[in-house]
Amino acid sequence: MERIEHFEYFIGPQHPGVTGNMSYHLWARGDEIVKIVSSVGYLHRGFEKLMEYRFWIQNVPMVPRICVPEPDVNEILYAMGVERLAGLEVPERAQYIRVLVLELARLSAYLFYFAGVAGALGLYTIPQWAIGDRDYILDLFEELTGGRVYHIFITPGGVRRDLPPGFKEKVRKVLKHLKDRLSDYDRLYFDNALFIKRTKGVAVMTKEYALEMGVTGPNLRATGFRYDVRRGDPYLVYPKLEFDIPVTGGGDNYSRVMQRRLEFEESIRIIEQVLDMMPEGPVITKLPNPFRWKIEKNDVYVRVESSKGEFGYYVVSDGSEKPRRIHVRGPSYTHGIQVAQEMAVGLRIADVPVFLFSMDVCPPDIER
Amino acid sequence: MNGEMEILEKVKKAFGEKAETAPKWERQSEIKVPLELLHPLLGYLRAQGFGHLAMISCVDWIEEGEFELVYHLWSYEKRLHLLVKTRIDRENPTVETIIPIFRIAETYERELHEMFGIDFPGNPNLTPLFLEDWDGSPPMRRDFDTRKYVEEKYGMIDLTKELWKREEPVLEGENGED
Amino acid sequence: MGTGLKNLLNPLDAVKYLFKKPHTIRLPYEPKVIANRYRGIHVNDWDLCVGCGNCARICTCQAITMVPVEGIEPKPGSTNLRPKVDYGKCSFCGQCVDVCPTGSLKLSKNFNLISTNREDYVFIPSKEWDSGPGTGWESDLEYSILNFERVEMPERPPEERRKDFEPVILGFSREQAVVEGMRCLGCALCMDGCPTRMFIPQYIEAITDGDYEKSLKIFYVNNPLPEICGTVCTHRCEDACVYSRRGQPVQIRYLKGFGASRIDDRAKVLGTKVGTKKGRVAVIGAGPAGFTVSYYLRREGFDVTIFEALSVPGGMMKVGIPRYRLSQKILDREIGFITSLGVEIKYNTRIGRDIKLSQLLKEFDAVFLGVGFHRGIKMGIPGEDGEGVMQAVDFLRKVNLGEEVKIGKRILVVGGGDVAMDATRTPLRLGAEEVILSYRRREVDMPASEEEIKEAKEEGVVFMTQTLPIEVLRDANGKVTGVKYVRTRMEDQGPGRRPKPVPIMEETFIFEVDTVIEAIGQTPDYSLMEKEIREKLTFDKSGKRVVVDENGMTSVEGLFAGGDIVNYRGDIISAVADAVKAAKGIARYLAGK
Amino acid sequence: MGLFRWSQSRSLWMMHFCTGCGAVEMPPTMTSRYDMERFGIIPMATPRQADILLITGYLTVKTLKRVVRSYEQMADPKYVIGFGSCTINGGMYWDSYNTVKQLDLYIPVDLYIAGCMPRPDSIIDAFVKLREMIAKGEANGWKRYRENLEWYRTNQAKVFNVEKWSAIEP
Repeated sequence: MERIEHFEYFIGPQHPGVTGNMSYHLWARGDEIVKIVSSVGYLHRGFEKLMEYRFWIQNVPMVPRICVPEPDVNEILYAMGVERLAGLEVPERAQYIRVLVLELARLSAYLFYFAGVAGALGLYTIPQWAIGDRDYILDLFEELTGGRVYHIFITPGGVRRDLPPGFKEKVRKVLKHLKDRLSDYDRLYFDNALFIKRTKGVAVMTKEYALEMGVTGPNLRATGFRYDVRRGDPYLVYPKLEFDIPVTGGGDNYSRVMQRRLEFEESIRIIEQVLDMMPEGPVITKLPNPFRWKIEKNDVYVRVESSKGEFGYYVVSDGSEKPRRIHVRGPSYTHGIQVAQEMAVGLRIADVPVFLFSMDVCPPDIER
Repeated sequence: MNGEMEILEKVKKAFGEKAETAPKWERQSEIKVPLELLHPLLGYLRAQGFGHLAMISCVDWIEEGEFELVYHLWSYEKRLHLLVKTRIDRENPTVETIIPIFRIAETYERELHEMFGIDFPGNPNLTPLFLEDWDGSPPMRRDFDTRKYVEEKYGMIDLTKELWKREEPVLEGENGED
Repeated sequence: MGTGLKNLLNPLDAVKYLFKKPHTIRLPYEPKVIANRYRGIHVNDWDLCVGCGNCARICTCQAITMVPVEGIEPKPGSTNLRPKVDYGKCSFCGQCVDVCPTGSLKLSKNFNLISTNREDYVFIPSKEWDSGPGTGWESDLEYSILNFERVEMPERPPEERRKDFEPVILGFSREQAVVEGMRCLGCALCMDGCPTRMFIPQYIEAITDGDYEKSLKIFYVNNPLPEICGTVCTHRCEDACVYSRRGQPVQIRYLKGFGASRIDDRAKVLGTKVGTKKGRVAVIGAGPAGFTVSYYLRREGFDVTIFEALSVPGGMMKVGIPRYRLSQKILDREIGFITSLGVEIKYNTRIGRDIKLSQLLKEFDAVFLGVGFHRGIKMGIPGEDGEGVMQAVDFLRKVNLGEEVKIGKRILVVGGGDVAMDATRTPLRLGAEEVILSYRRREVDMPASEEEIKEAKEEGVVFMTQTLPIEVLRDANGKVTGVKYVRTRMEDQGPGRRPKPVPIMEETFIFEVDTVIEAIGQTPDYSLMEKEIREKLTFDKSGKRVVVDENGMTSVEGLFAGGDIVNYRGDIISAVADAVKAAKGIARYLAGK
Repeated sequence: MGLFRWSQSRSLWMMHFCTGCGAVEMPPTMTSRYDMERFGIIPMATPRQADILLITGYLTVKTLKRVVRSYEQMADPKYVIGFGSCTINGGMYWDSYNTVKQLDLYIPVDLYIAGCMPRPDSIIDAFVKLREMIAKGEANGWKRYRENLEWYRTNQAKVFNVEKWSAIEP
């Protein structure tokens, strides 16, 4: 009788166990993973190619589609890249509004993340709560930007509209709701014995490994390395704002989740400051003719801190009306493919989805 | 700015005139090197603390018949971004892999191999990353016309000319009379 | 945090939500309130929309195409095209709204498009989905991608410029021209406004790119007087510009002037080569129409002779327009190039006096009549005849030709057109102390262009609108001492018609002036042609203008006409347009002969 | 028959297959704020027990292959909803070299929702409409697929760059 060495499993693309449309091919001996191969490309739309065919301004609606749960980072990156190349000044009020949008997006992405990890753990109440609360943030976005998911709000030169009347109060109301809810989340989720048992000590990533593999953002901070692009390579008005960079340091699934939970509070703090400090003034500088806007030959790399890590754009102009090349660094690129392949080995099958969710692998930004 | 100039000076000293260095933006500098210096330079920079390879970009300068590879390095200590650029021949693009220096480069090189058709000898995993059943030339090359491809494969027609119709003047010398 | 008993029991806390009201939105029974700015399905106000197609061009998804809509009449500045949206492509970004120059397009709060059929998703949006004012993603000047503000043309200060005949405008600098030219969206609606359909977007593009040679070539396709038009044109194109709907139009005129002024030597760029066609054409009148027809016919190779009554070329451009508006340098440059092609001009030759029209018709293969309106219309009031009262056209002609004109210190100008403005501003430069303008309608009714009214006011002309002179008062020596006038009131003539001024005769007032210049209109002088020819010609209802066919030919065979004696607009660019038409007509006529 | 169809329309299981960006609006629809379970619709992980295949947005060629395979695994009757503009006519990705433009060339679509992306409100409206269609017996995409299997397979084979293609016998 032939001895069965291992079983093969397929997670995704049609499966609730992955964060989006991607798949993993697992080889398991008993309950233990011996090999895992990631397969991406289910969402590859060739954005970088499409952008080369469009005017600078026409790319503004394109970019948010690159990262679905947190589209605003793409808008800000594209805008920052173009502004640098074209030498545009952004009015201060627009910068504050941008921070407001970015941090609201971060909150909504983290709530999505909490729901995802909890769903993978089988704690189904939490997605009901978190996604429901996230919807209040989406309502705010709808009010401000006119879109629920794709805001297309940040554009080179500023933002497309000023705050609607009474918007600050609405934001404060939602923030208060979220703060009140955090204690509920703590009791149901972060302090839940089930959650702690399933995540503590699972899939530990060391600081050295994370640095070597280019892991960034909350996943890197969860290993104990204190670094945040908002402080390290500051952009917008972040230097004027007061916030901490929390560091958990365990490097396991648990610290990755708790890392985000702590940052969630910091984001609320940032938004409160932004609401207080926002000056009056214009929100957009006039751009040249959209159809004939040429940008001198140059190139720049811009990066921001997204909820998933360092998001970067390399924007190259060649003096024509269209970009020469825009290369997107999705934060999940590193930890979704290579890191996942290496780190999932040795895990139990049931822990694989939890691990993937805790890393916040987002396929659309890997594949573009 | 001081730290920035310092590392650029060091690079100049170590690699001589062949390495063109220039500060570009705030906390961002570029170093242009010929291909043969690329690997030593990356190794040197890694030892200098530039441990974070953000990505490897490739720009197709089709008019000049060259690809420009851009290695994006970031140093957490120096808080400096380096754009390490090298030009390679477009016809026969081959670059030795940098996996021994940056392990994470494996996926980046895999993508470049697929999207630009650049060969990376030494990289064990140059299988297709995103595309399946692909029948065109590497799609990110400038000479791959996605609109033409889409028209042939999916029947989606580019309307650009349709959208922008206007009377054009017939200038003397253009209609062959002059 | 550990994993003690507390952690196990903690989640049970959530039970408290069992008794709370759920936050579920009870769709579809209770619809959710949609935010005011929501970007849903397009709404387009067809009355505001001009069909410029910028929405189609900016759409990153190519979801918008422009299609002709029945029941909409195209007119200058507005086509019969309206955007058709394919919701199988639209991504609801709202850039079409932000680029819409008229503000007709917006995105409504409606979003539900559910259908089993793919074809249901393509339609021409109208006001159908509109859910009232202030809803959806609306166009806003402040946040528009477009720049509705123009670059102001630098001018000399009024105190300085009213002293001499140097040009008022200083011309754009290169930077200003680029900024202004870059505003052009290239939608080409302006071309419909231009009588001769100059290729405006193309030359603006060339100018902003710094390719002045190309722009010059584009000008000369259908206008051989670009710099003159670039200085004093009535710029109907700017009225048709999409920006004029909600902001300031692109200053097409001055951009053209800027582009043309960059190249001094026209011949070097355009060449002096002429064609091989044979034929002799006589052109009567060395004005804009005459020179245009001569240029295009000469380029084809015909022999052209211009007969001019005055001793200088230019016609009204020379003797009607004061030098502070159009400098001699520009005139010389443009006309000099046309004559350098080999156009012969016979000066001081008045038709009817020195040579007969019938003779020309016999001697030449074709004759083009472009004599213009050089005779002023009289008011027909007592005391009008005699010294101290003159016609604006005569006055301006004399000043422009350098002849001596006797004017007093206090001048009254009657009229509200461009000629009246010239007649007010010229005496200032000749040393008049006060100039009063009397016009029987309101200022808004004045046919003069806005900037001329503005400039005249800046220079100190006193505007007395809604006044009607009824008598010129003279002292015993026959010297003018004043003008008696009455006020008028405007009587509404129903919608779409110009209100009529009605004099209020009860009360009379007096302007104390010593010179009166009449500028209430001009009329042609047809005494130049013989009675037989005049009888054969077809005139329009007013009896002033000659009727021509699509070739520019009058009812007399071989006699073509253009300019003020043909069109109602009476400006240079219309004369050029007539002449371009006639030049083609003459070439066709001669080919068939 | 009417009662049978009516009961069918009241319990629809939706396959958990997030194909494109539209997937991000599914969790809100599923969870407490919009709660599509009120309509008897719940997500289901395996195609064999699912009734609805929701194509949430663009399909890349690579995904299309999996979608067709999943669709053919579903038991009749089955319904497809094209979710988002990109399923109708390519949407934002009309010139992308890697996405299919018109979904109904490859699998039959019963209902489209336009939007980029459609709101949960639209999704619920679409579900209500689909329920009506099922109750009336109008949602016949699965029959169409069976009748025109060859035509669909030819179209599928064209984008997969093969002569002949069948999801069942790869």
